[in-house]
Amino acid sequence: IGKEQISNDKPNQSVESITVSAAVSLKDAFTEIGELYKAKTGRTVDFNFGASGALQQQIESGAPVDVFASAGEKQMTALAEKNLLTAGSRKDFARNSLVLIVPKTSEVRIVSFSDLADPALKKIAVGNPKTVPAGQYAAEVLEKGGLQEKLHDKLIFAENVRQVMDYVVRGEVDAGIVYSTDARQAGSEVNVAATADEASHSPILYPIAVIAGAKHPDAAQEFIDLVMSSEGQAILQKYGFISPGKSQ
Amino acid sequence: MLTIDVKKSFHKQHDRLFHLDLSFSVNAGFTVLTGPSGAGKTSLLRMIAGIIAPDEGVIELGSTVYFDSERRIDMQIQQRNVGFVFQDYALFPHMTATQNIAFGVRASASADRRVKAEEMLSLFHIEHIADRLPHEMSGGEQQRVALARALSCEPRIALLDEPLSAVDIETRSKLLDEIESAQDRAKIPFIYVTHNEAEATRLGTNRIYIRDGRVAAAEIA
Amino acid sequence: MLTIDVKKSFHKQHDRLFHLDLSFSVNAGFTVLTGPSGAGKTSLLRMIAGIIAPDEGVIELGSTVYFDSERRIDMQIQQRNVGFVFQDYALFPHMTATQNIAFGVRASASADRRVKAEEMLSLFHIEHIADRLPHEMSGGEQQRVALARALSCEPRIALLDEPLSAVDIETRSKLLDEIESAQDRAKIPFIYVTHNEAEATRLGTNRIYIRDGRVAAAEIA
Amino acid sequence: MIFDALKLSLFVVCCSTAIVGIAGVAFSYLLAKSSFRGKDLLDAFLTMPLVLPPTVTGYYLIVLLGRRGILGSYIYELTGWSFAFTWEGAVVAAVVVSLPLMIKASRASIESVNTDYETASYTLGKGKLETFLRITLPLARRGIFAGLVLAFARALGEFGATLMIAGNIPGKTQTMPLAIYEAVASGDDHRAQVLAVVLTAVSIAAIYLTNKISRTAFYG
Amino acid sequence: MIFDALKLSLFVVCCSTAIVGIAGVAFSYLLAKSSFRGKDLLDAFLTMPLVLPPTVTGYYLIVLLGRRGILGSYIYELTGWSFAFTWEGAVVAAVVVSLPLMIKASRASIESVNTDYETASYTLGKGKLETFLRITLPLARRGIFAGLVLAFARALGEFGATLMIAGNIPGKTQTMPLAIYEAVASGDDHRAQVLAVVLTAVSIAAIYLTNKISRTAFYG
Ligand SMILES: Nc1ncnc2c1ncn2[C@@H]1O[C@H](COP(=O)(O)OP(=O)(O)OP(=O)(O)O)[C@@H](O)[C@H]1O
Ligand SMILES: Nc1ncnc2c1ncn2[C@@H]1O[C@H](COP(=O)(O)OP(=O)(O)OP(=O)(O)O)[C@@H](O)[C@H]1O
Ligand SMILES: [Mg+2]
Ligand SMILES: [Mg+2]
Repeated sequence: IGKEQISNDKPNQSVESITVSAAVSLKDAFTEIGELYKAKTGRTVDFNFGASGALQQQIESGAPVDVFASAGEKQMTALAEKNLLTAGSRKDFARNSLVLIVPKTSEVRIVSFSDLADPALKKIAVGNPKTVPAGQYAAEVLEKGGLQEKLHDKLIFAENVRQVMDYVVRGEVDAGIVYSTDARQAGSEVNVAATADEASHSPILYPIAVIAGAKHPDAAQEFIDLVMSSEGQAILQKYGFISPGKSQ
Repeated sequence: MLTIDVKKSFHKQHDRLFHLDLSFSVNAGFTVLTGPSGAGKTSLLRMIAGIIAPDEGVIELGSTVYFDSERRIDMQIQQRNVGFVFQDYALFPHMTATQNIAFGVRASASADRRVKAEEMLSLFHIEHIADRLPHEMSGGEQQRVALARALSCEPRIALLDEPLSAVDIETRSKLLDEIESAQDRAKIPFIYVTHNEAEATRLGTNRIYIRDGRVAAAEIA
Repeated sequence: MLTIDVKKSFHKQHDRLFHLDLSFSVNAGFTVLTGPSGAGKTSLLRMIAGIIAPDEGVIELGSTVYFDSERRIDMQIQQRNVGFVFQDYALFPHMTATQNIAFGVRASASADRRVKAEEMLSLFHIEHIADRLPHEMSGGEQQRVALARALSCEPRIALLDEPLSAVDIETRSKLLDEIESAQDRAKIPFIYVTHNEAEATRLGTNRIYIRDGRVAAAEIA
Repeated sequence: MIFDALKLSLFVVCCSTAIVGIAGVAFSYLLAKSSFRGKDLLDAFLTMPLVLPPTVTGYYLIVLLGRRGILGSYIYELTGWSFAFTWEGAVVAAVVVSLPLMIKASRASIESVNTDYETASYTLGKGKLETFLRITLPLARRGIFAGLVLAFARALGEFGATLMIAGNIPGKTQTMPLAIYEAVASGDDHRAQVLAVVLTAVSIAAIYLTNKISRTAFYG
Repeated sequence: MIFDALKLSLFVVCCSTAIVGIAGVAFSYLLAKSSFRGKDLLDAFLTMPLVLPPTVTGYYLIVLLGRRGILGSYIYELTGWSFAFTWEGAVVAAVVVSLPLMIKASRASIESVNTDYETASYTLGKGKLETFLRITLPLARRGIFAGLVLAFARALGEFGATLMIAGNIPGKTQTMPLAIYEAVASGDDHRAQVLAVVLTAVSIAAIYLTNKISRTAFYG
């Protein structure tokens, strides 16, 4: 056995690139961090952006991934339960908050989540709670506010936050619930009507971890370290993410 | 009265393969068209029917102008009202003998069309194949269905391209009787292509012999 | 020596449409097969070629058993080695005359096949259509290509289904010469279906007349 | 739940296949039998939904037919109704993605019909339309049938565009593929498998059945 | 970047169309010309990827071919290589989703060929294979060509299954549709539009071109 195996596992020797699977909502921030990583280590990062659930399934089937950054804890926990994470490498690297957005042209006055019950609002888009982390958090908010029942017939489930944005931007729905980072990116195309109380949903944490059996575990860890570093955090904040430790 | 005066060339890329230059006129009644294989008989019938257009010239049936290159007239096939027996029959493969014949009958009620078709089947001695599809018929049976189909659409001119070449002598003679009586009733021009001297002699009020795309001899009554 | 003893019925749903019951044997040389339209001539040839299988019986060519219902032998078409002129020609529509003929020639070099095909074209007086596709030929030209194709595959038996029905008398007589000399060279049985008395008399060493699926008269030399 | 999704799926697919059948044959006729300027462009345009990711097609549909869409806003003004988030929207999505399949398959078979038969029909005094319906179509039936099966199957599996325009509302617009996707994406493997098996069984049954029917119809 | 994705897309599509062309014709031959037990089931099975949402097809593909997959684990043990996150994976995904289109279209056209021509070829001593290649195929060319165009277009637009098995790694496995997806999902509308326009233009050009070619080939 051994020799080649061992020398293969030795860090830095022939490592030229690592593969990072990350939630597609992290694309802009991570791309920038990836450039920083390259400047610092000389190694490139191959990003594989997709829906967190799909990324999870790829890893479960043995896709050659070094680092996984998820938009929801559920997917990361599922991998942990299957012993697919390198022990001790999991960290929360960012937080997000949930906002209620309405079309720019909206004539209904909405200032809080409870206004969603207003009969003038016919359709409200949220992520599908079963598949989209943002939808899960939105469901918690509605549940807490006792709105779930009242809104039952108004809810439109989207398969990603982007779809919620599209619906709101195009005025197909009267309101939608998305992450603040998304609302921020959309800029003036939508109006943010309210921000969800942090207490009304479980913390929106973005976990990251090294995958068990990663080809380049040390280089992978270095990437995570960079994300956690002040430089990395600064980049994330530039795109609207909140540091995991701080509150809003 | 059918008047023909046409020129037509077949080309392939830049070679002229064949040139037709025909002019004659015949009256209602039989006109037997003979000539060696490849002389242009079928091509002539196709021009009369409107399937191919002459390069230039005139085709007139009575007072109806089928084609006139100068006046830019080229009547559509479906308005020319010809009864065409194709050399290769062209029976509709998805229709039975009765359906093939009934297809062309000009009657609005489908029962009427059926009755007429059955009448034609018995005139041509093929009642027994009424419900068969073309691929279930013998060559001569197919040919008779094609003949029946062409004559039952009440045409203003009948174009028969070797219509009895695939039947035996006995049947042929019976069918010729039927063809003659059909012409007798309709009083329209019957252009009859054949290689068979006996048929030619029997029908030949008018005879046109073409060769290499030209009228080489004509006896017109 | 061709020995035939077959029975075959055509059915449609539960009706028996037609029944064949034929038995005869003939030697190498011409056998003229005549009989009214729908008598079963084409069906017989199709059984010899292996295109349809008899319900029961035996078909033997020399010592080769083509079909034997008792011994459960039914040789595949492609092994029977027949030269078949189909009543409707069945020329390959995507091939020129030369290609159609060359397709069947048994020679490994494509140049050889081409040479042979060109030779056949000139024997049958159709050099001028060498490069035409079937739909660019006249009926008689197509028929001659079909004949050339069938005779150039070095068959063990030739099955000619009204092979000259679409050509004029003059051409027919020239082609008959060619067919006779082909038989002369190959010394194999030629089964020749025709409705033309002149052809029958000229070729008729053996004559079989069939009617309603049965041998009604036979003169075998 | 499964039953709801299945019922909806079958309903949507039947509507869309019927529409695609008629529109597909009409377009095939146009493309195969007539010549006009921009024919190739029309052809390419009709093939587009095959190339675009369905989500993009769905996005274009929203832009076109949504409540504020280019066409949709007129509809909404006139009727107060819009395609967005309705089963009709799902039908539109299914039609758009499956039409190209129907057109390509049926056009090829219509063009393969020997024109001698059409000519014979013309000599018997029949016009273009009657000839097409009674001669060309029956002779092209295999290709048309194949096109219908393709369109049916594609509509049954349609998901991306449907999601965009019809949303994913259980019992209202959630078709089988949407339910399967939801189950797979939420990691509910068991449910996903049950649904996939049901969809597979239904489609295998449908295809099996149509094969049988076609065999009787073609060889009868 | 766009150029990378376009190049990769065209490369993957060419590979997959070539494979689909050959495999599709072979399967069509099998389905059209021979009869064996389970033929209808094979047919239905081959149609499946049309009915399943591509993401689900992709899920099955990773279950089958992933490093820990049913087949994939053997491949990995033998070669140390797996389909996951490779362009070969993208080709597999494209093949699987586009093969049914090819098969349906070409099978119908092969079955529509008048068997008299095949019979004539047999009497001239040609075997089944030679007859198929030299007679049946050329006569069925329109349908086969239509199938190829369908397969090509479908492969060009393939996205769901590719994402699952090949991942979405720019420069390595990111095809045009994946790039569009990424741009849309990350909110980069401008980029998404540019990509969609490029993909549209390429496919319209490709289809336009193939139409022209087919016309010369069929009527020339
Ligand atoms: N579409 C075409 N393209 C090229 N040449 C053609 C075409 N149609 C016919 N020809 C040629 O024109 C000539 C006349 O053909 P036509 O079919 O009119 O002959 P015909 O007198 O009917 O012969 P036959 O008695 O053999 O049927 C032939 O040499 C034929 O090859
Ligand atoms: N596939 C079939 N199904 C049903 N009946 C058939 C089939 N093939 C032939 N027949 C019938 O069998 C009989 C004999 O046909 P066959 O083609 O052998 O006649 P033939 O002697 O060649 O006639 P012809 O001189 O008209 O070509 C005909 O009545 C025909 O209708
Ligand atoms: Mg002729
Ligand atoms: Mg016969």
